[in-house]
Amino acid sequence: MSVFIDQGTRLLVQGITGRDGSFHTRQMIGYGTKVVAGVTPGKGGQLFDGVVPVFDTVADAVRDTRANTAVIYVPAAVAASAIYEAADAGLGLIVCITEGIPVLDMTKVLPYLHERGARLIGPNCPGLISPAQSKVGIIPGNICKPGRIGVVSRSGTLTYEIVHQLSTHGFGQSTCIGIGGDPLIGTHFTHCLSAFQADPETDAVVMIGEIGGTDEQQAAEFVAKGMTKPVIGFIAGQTAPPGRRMGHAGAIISGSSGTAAEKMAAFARAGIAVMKRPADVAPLLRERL
Amino acid sequence: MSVFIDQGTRLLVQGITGRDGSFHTRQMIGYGTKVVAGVTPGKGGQLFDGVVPVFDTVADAVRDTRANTAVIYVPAAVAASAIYEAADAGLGLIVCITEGIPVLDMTKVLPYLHERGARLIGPNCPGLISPAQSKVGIIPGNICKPGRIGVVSRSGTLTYEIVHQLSTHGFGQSTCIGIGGDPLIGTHFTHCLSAFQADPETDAVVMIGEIGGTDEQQAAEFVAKGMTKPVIGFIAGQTAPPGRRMGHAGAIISGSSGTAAEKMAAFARAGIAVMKRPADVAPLLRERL
Amino acid sequence: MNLHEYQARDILKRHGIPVPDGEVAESPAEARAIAQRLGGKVVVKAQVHAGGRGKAGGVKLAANADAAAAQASQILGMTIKGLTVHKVLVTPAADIASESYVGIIVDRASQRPVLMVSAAGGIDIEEVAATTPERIHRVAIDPRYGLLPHQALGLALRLYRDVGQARSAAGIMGNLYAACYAVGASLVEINPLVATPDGNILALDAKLVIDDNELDRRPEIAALRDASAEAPSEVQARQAGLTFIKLEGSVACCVNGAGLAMATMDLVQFYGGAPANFLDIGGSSNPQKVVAALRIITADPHVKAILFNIFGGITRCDDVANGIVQATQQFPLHVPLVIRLTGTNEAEAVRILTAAGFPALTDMDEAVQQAVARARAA
Amino acid sequence: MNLHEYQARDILKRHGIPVPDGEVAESPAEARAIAQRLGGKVVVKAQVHAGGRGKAGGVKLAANADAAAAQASQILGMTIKGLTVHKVLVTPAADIASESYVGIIVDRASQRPVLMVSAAGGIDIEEVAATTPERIHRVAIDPRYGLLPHQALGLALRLYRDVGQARSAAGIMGNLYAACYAVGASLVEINPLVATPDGNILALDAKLVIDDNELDRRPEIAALRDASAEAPSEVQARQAGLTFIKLEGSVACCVNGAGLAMATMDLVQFYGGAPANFLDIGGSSNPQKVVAALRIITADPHVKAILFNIFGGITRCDDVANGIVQATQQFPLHVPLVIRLTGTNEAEAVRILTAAGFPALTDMDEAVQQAVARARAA
Repeated sequence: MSVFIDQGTRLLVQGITGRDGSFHTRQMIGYGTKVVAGVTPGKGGQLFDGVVPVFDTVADAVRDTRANTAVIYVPAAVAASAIYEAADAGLGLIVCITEGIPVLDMTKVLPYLHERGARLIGPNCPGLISPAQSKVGIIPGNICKPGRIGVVSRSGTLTYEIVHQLSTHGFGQSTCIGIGGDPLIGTHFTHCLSAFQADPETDAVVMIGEIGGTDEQQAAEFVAKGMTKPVIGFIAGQTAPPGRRMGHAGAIISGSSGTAAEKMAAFARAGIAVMKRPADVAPLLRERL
Repeated sequence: MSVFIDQGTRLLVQGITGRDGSFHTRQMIGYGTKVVAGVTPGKGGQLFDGVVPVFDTVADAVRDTRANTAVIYVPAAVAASAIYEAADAGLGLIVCITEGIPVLDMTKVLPYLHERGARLIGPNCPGLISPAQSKVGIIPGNICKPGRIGVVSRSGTLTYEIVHQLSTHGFGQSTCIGIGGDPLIGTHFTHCLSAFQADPETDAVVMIGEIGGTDEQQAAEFVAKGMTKPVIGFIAGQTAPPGRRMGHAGAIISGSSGTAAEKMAAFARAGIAVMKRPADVAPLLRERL
Repeated sequence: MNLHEYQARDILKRHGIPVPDGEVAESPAEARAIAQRLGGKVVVKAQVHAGGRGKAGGVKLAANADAAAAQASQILGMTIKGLTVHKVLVTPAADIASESYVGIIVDRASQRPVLMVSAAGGIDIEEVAATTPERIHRVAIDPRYGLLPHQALGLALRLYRDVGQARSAAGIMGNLYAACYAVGASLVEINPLVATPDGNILALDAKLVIDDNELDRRPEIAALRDASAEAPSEVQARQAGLTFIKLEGSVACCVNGAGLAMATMDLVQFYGGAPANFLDIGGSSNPQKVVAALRIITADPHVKAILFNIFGGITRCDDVANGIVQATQQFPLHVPLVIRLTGTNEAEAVRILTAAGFPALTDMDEAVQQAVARARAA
Repeated sequence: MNLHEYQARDILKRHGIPVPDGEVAESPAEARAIAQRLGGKVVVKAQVHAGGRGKAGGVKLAANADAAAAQASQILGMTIKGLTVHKVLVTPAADIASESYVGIIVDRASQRPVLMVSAAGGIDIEEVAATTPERIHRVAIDPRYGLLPHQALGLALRLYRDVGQARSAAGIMGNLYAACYAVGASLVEINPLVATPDGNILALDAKLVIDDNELDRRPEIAALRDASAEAPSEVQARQAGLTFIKLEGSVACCVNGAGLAMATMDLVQFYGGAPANFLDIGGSSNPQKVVAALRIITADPHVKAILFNIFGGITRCDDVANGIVQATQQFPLHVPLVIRLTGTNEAEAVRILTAAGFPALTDMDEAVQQAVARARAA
């Protein structure tokens, strides 16, 4: 099993004919994801690569293909609009890869999703992958291995690094989820931890956080109260100066809050095994399992 | 018994120190309504007529007095804001007497109330009265008599006329509700019919509609499907010309829809006894009870 | 409040919606000058608050500036549905590849603004709704989020196959929605929205109805009111704080409250009469309002009897009685007066009226029957 | 993007918020002219993207125009937290009855904009939050409805007992919220909001931080960027499409991805080194970006070793390798280079690097350890 996506995922790609969208659609199809539809206004009626039907609107696509998940590769200027459209069409899982959506736009997008009971992953995230079942987004399939470790992360390449460590040391993954580096995101650590806790085929979770915000502290509380499975945690940004945005819009230490030190302390208090460096992940997992 | 208000109603008056607010507060207190608080920003700490504590904000008033119902007499320019404030403070019943709230404002006020599970009566309505129990609004208490007839109406003085007919001919009222003459209102005929149907101390309902909209048609459908108690109906505006607003913002026949004739036909089809003139109410009730 | 086409056009233009060039004229000479500036064929359109202007001869094509002046001189001063034309709009005659309809109304059932479009543009949308309802596409707008781009584009793709044209139309819809909230419109229509042969999309005709409740906070919109385009009696009533609508009958009605006023008119008809007007004196009971009401009523030569029907709540019956007495002292009524009063301060009112020689009734049916009989006898 | 105080003031003013008169000067002579026009006492304030200007001597009172020129000549050119002052704002010295704080930030926990006020104005709000959190009052704003008048008035009544002053302050809060969405601010503060002795409320100092993601759609706001107020290396990096932050250490890091970049810096510290920078080359793998990155890094004399850490996903390792080779052909590095690459097109990258004489590693820890050792040996 896995969380959020599996072999039943019927994927619709918003922006399928764009540069990024077409590249990653091919990657996802190659990995075995069931890509059932694409959407690009004005290109309705075409076939992408001769196989995936393209529609003008998400509503049309959902009606004709029973897609249940959307992935968004459209430019930042129209990405919020793409999320609204996916939610309006009734899609239950929406994965937004696009980076650069203004945070004030997200303040309106999030309640819209909430009212419709739709889950958003991202924006500004690498998506998710359930190895050997389905890949939605851009996480390289070749670094993953099927298995029983859940991975959830605010970052992209750092996730790859740690997943690579896991796969190399014999720890396959049930699902790897990149929740995104923006200040306002649809799915938080707690949602993923809760899903992994409920998933009978996940034995332990690796959680990769970074400076900024208090998501990791909330996750720690959640772990302390509600999780029986072992959790291994990492926080990037110990050397980051306060007040500077470290690449991700969400990675900024404001005043005395959001530092790596306080997050690592919260992890430790909650019984989460804290990695000092990415290479610690396999030894710590071995210890806890 | 009664619907929406009764002896447990603890009323808060928004705009208690204004011209209309102070006049009607005295009327309501005189009728026996439990007026527990008033709100006028800047007058917090005063006592209205030496008895009712005045607060700066609704939140303060609710905290200190456990008010459960608000009535609004503030000017049109700040009336929508007063509704928001009452709903935000957790009041479950909000009665807005004020006339002249722009309909586009109401398009945002209504979902706000809906999200909080608050019931709005009005705006632009005379309020409601449960004779001998509580009066919230401006319906003259002296024309009413306690009894077992429910009255619901889109109009003000026409309601008084019909209630007067009822009282004169020995039909007391459980509750009389003026739902208001605007195109967008918080409580519709169907809500009131449903409440009267459920009220063990209401035997029959008098429903007073007028031209414009399709509320009466929906009410007729509701009666046909879900009501076992007799309903007597009246529609004002048989002689109204199309396209002209007959005083109430909601009383306008647009195109071929909203006419008195079609509403009376819908009533008749639903088994509602249709009054030809206000004086028919008592004879028809006698017939049906 | 209705706006003229030329006023609606200006508002749409300010909100970024493309409209054809054009100006308003109040004389044939002005129309000629505008047509000259525009060059080529023009359309001369009556500016009047009435539908069906085209059928009534209020919209004419003119091949040149002289023809425009001639058409203007015919249209200016003509009467359409009882309203005199004082202004014409002169615009270039556009080449049209297709005509659509785009409108936004506040829908009572969904309690939301609804955006409606139809590829059957240029004709009366209520006719389309009645005969081919499947040709109208709608989307209810959640005002908490506004018109979302995908909603607009979804509807625009129903009008235009070309995605560029659809995007233009969707942009126009977005601007139309913004205009709606910016000016406080309860109805706004572009009919027709046209595609030109070279693929541009523009608003050829526009209709805007402002919610009267918005006028207090939008003085710049309230200033657009054109009193010359309304019945003088209604203008007079509005200035006196009354709601008055002139009808064709002989029994004038003066009532407090809109519902009771309508019910009174209906009862006049029920007893075989015909109401001369709708008149609501409102909740306050200032005697001056009563005087103003009687002045407006008595100016109508068709009125054969006057009926007062007052149910005193906030309205005080004695105030109304005082107003009646004052009015009759200021000007003669010439027609019989039937007065029904009940409720607040009823006894005092009866005393005042009796002293002045007016009988007062308390029953509505009786009063209406008497008024109808008096009008018939006149 | 941070705005200067004078830019923030202009934006607030355009949104109807009262601010004192005043102008910006780039020379003592300009400051004198402005002070002359204003008359009386003035304040001369350094315009620089740093807090604590007052403590650093960047805000001075001047009794007259000559004193203003003198103060301006002291402040212009001074360095506050590493940033040179190029502009001063000259405003009248206001009489102050009370000072408050009003701010709006987007709160991550509630996922909403939060309006915060405190009667403890004029001082650093984070200090207030740390020492007397009960003196800060907040309300989360539902952006679907906007800041509701009762929310603003409720908070304003925490600042002012007088309801007239509270209404003014509530109006300012409403305008501040509108400004926030209009310019795309992630933070906006008025500190202090002052009441004058005659009861007026006005914004004496303002801070505005724009969400970088808003700049593409707001060119008029993007144009306010003052490159002279930022570190030149960061300006250069931004122009090359890189995210770069200069730090104080000696091991330069060049990484793809922000999280991995931070983790790399952390690992440098873990092995006893100190990172010289944060540098994210982003997802695309244009060799020119790598060249630009190396040019920026090598301009820092503190750098003793350069560490590449690339995990190829979308980024192609061969592109990065090509960039490194091109850069070394264009300019000498002078410091040792440690390269770690793994993932997409790794083999090709190793071939390219080996051919150019650069060894390539695949393990992150090994690479970081080497880089730290090289920097220490230098």
